Amino acid sequence: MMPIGHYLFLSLALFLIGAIGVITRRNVIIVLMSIELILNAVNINLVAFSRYFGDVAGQVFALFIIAAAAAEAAVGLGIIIAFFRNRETVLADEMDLLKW
Amino acid sequence: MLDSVIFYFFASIAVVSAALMVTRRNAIHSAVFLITTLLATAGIFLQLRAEFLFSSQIILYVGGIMVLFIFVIMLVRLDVPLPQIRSRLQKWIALFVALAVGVEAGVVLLLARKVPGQGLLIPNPAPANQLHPNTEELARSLFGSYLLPFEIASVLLLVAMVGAVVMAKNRTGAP
Amino acid sequence: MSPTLHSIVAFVQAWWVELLCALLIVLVVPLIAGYIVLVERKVMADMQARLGPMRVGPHGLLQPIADALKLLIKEDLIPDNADQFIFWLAPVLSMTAALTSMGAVAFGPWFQVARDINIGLLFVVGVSALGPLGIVLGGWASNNHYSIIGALRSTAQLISYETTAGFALVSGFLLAGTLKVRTIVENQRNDHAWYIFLAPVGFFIYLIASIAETNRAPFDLPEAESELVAGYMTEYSGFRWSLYFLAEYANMIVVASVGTTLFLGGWLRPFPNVHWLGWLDAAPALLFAAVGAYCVFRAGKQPARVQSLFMWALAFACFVVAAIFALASPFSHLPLEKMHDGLYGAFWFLLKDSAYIYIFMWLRFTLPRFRFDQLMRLGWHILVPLALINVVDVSIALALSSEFGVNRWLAMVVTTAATLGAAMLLVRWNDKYSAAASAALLTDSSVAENSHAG
Amino acid sequence: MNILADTVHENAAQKTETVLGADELVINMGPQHPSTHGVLRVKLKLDGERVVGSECVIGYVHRGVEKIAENRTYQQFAPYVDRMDYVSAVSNGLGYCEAVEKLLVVEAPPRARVIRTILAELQRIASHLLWLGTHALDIGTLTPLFYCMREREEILKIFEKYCGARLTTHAFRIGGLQYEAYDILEKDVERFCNSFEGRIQQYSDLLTSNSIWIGRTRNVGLLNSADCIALGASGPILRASGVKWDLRKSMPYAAYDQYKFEISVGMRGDTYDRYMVRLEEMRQSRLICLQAIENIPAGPIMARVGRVLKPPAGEVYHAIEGPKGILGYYIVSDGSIQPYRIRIRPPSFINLQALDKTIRGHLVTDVVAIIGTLDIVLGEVDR
Repeated sequence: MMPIGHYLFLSLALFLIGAIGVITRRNVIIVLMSIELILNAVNINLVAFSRYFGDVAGQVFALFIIAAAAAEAAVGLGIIIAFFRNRETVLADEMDLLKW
Repeated sequence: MLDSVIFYFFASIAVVSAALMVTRRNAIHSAVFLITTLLATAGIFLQLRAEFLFSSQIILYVGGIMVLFIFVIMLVRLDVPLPQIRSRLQKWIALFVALAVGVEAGVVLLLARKVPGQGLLIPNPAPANQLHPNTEELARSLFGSYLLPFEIASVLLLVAMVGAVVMAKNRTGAP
Repeated sequence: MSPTLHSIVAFVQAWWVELLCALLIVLVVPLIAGYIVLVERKVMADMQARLGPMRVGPHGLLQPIADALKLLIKEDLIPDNADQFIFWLAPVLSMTAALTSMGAVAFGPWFQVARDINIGLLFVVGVSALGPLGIVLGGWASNNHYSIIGALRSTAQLISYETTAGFALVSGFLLAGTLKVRTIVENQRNDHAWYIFLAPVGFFIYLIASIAETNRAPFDLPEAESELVAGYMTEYSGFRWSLYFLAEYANMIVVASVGTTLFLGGWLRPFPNVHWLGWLDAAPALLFAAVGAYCVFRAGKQPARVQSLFMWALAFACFVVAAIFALASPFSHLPLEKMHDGLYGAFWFLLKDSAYIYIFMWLRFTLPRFRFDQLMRLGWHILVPLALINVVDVSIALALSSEFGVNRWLAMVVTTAATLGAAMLLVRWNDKYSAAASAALLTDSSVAENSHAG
Repeated sequence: MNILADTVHENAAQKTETVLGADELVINMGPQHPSTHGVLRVKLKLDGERVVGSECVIGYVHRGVEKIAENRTYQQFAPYVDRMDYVSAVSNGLGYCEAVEKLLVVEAPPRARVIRTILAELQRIASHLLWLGTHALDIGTLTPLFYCMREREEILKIFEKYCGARLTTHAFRIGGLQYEAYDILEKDVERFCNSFEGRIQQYSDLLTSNSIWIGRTRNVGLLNSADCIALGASGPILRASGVKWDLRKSMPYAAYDQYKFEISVGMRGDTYDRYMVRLEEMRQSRLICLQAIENIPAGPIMARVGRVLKPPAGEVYHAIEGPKGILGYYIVSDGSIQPYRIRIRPPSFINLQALDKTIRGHLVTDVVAIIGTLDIVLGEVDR
């Protein structure tokens, strides 16, 4: 069986790439996608531990994370559409007004 | 032997397409690469004998959320490449920080290899054929001990649905 | 032998059946999809008082090969400022989704690529969720206004009818109790009833949702010829277009197989446990013999020599298959038990599959096309609630029959009646709502009229 | 009342604003479009999927028939009339010949009038069949097209036997008929009428009670009687909106006053009512043909009209009930052998005016159904 270190390393790599994406990208949709990537990295960890500890709780929790990610993506994109319709831009650093 | 081949195959695809996703100019291209990453992680779930999660990941993530992303990118006409990276300096700082964290964690994992059980006090994992059927096991715990979070998750989804619809609704009044 | 070579050999020895099936699927399915197209054109022609393709080979039997060759030769245009990478990826994505989801489908007790993975049918539904992605990316990448509208519409339709199909399947899974394909069919044998009889509303909703899921009439709005020309497939031509086309027909096979496995008793003979209906086992042999005899009868009448030769060959093939079936049938006491199961199972499964696909074709030629808002209203206002009610009813029936010992059939009949009652309410409420909506539509259009007048 | 601002320029799909901005989007349902019955271009102004306004661009098939008429003799102009509404050539010819006969104050012999009525009614059925086939195809059903074409083929065979041509027949002459009815005309028409009853039942089984068909046509393209009269629409469109007006009853011509038949009238004037009205009209035409072939009077088939027609100076207006609506001929003659002016009232052109009113507020898919239900033929619209 694979030592678990490999899975931890993989999810770490994905997490880091996601973090870079969130920090460096100006386009809000790409930022949202990077957040999805981070959530995915977390899922890998959960499933890896649930497989190695033989307890299925990890997979159940991964399911909840997928549900939460779906909710978050839906609302996030809703905000982006509403924002885009008023301000015609999707760049993160132009979202500097609390009320327009 | 077969397990490690599958794992390295999916892991490499996941990491490479994740990297590509973050660096692409065109939003649709990065969406497509995110889809490849999600499919690769689904493959890893399969390798970890989590079949139900494999199919729910594909149905929910790839079939649902990513289609939503592509819809928004198409509607928002975002595919025109915009100046993507903020300031050059910030990019380098982020890369440096990520590299540092990566090296540090890598060292920890490599050192932990010698300690029995990977230093995480893991009993030896159960071989594949003695595993209980994944779906029944998942269902038993989901509707058994985790019933309350299940209901809360459904309420969360409902709230998100209503929120998204209200937000994105084209207020006919608006000019 | 080096260790890697050794492990490869070990791998092949362990999995050669699956690899063979996978190879068979990838090679044979495009051929079968081509012949489904031919059958569809022939049946359509028959219903429209005409002959259909007759020119290529006797009775047009070589038409699919001719089509395939034409599509290979045809030039493969790429619109100038289209997105090359996505334009290439989209049809490939659609085709892989269709073919991989065929992996978990069991075409007979022995013919299954993913030999009984634990989530069986869910794997099929899951992987076929990639189809809408291929369509939306294809529509967007071809950078043409009509194909974007077509792509948006078809994805909205696929997503909403995927949920409906999911709920309809849930009512089937409740009865079967498992997702594994083999145990589903075994349970239907042990329950002495196909699940279409226990959850008829579930099957009916699944039938409608599967038609919508494969973009076929009366839900074929995305490529409605009359206004969107060809929807998301407008800019595709040549081999790329045939990928999309085969993906549609492969999806049709997948959707039909899921319906057959879950509701029509997979590879079970119509009355598996009834002994005095044993002669049904002879049905396959008799059917092929009859087809062979018909070919012989027609061979004489063929105008061209090569066509009559072809018909003789066809007749010979039918008789050989009939002989194989006869050989493997239980009446001949040869020790061919395994072969019998495999062959007869495959025969009955494919028969039910083709009946299911025939319903697809039949509806395509008779029903007009839905308007997009009617389609979405039917999907969300009627089918999704009905599917939910059906799941609730089936579970009530199951609870009644297992805990309280009520007779299973009685419970099923009562709950089906309740579901149908709910369906009537839904439809009546919807008609009132849509009547109000269309009235509103007209009032605001007259308002628009006044504002423009003068 | 120019609905579209003049600045709308001509490219195919010009987006004034992103779909999200929800501003008007001008789409060209261009001349080459699978469902605009001939060469009609409709510039649709869309708000999202809903039609806000429209503008028809016609003239792609304009041949200047009326100008040509000014230097053709009366007999020479007759074939031009068939090429206008190429789907109902026989009734075009009937209208023209009767108008000139009115100018010459000549009456066609009774036998000619009865045969003219039979052929005109058969032509009405053929035109409605073509309409039903293409209309159903636009809305999505593939099968009725082939059934309708099969019946239409029978009628065209009868025309071919009678006057040698299937489509542009030029069957009639000023003053009567050129050809004597071929001997088994009655038997052919009778055989067609007997089989046709079952065929009409086939169409209505397929469509009338089909819930999707009703969903797609009920309350689509509403045109009440006031609008119809205001726009001058005529024929099945007028009758579907509740106005009981049919020239065959109100101003009988040819031999229509000898036969009993009903005028079918709709209530709401939507696409479904027009479908029912036209279906009923086909049944009534079949009844007229059956009554007519019972006793075709013997006698001459041509009135005493000289070879050279020099009608007295003056003008005449004669209208008949064509399959599409009221087909009128206004002929001014200055006493010479060539008409001074022939003005034709084409029903399709005037019914097309109703397009903008009926389209408004509907979705793009309904536009296709509405163009189909107006039953326009571009040859007649452009002349």
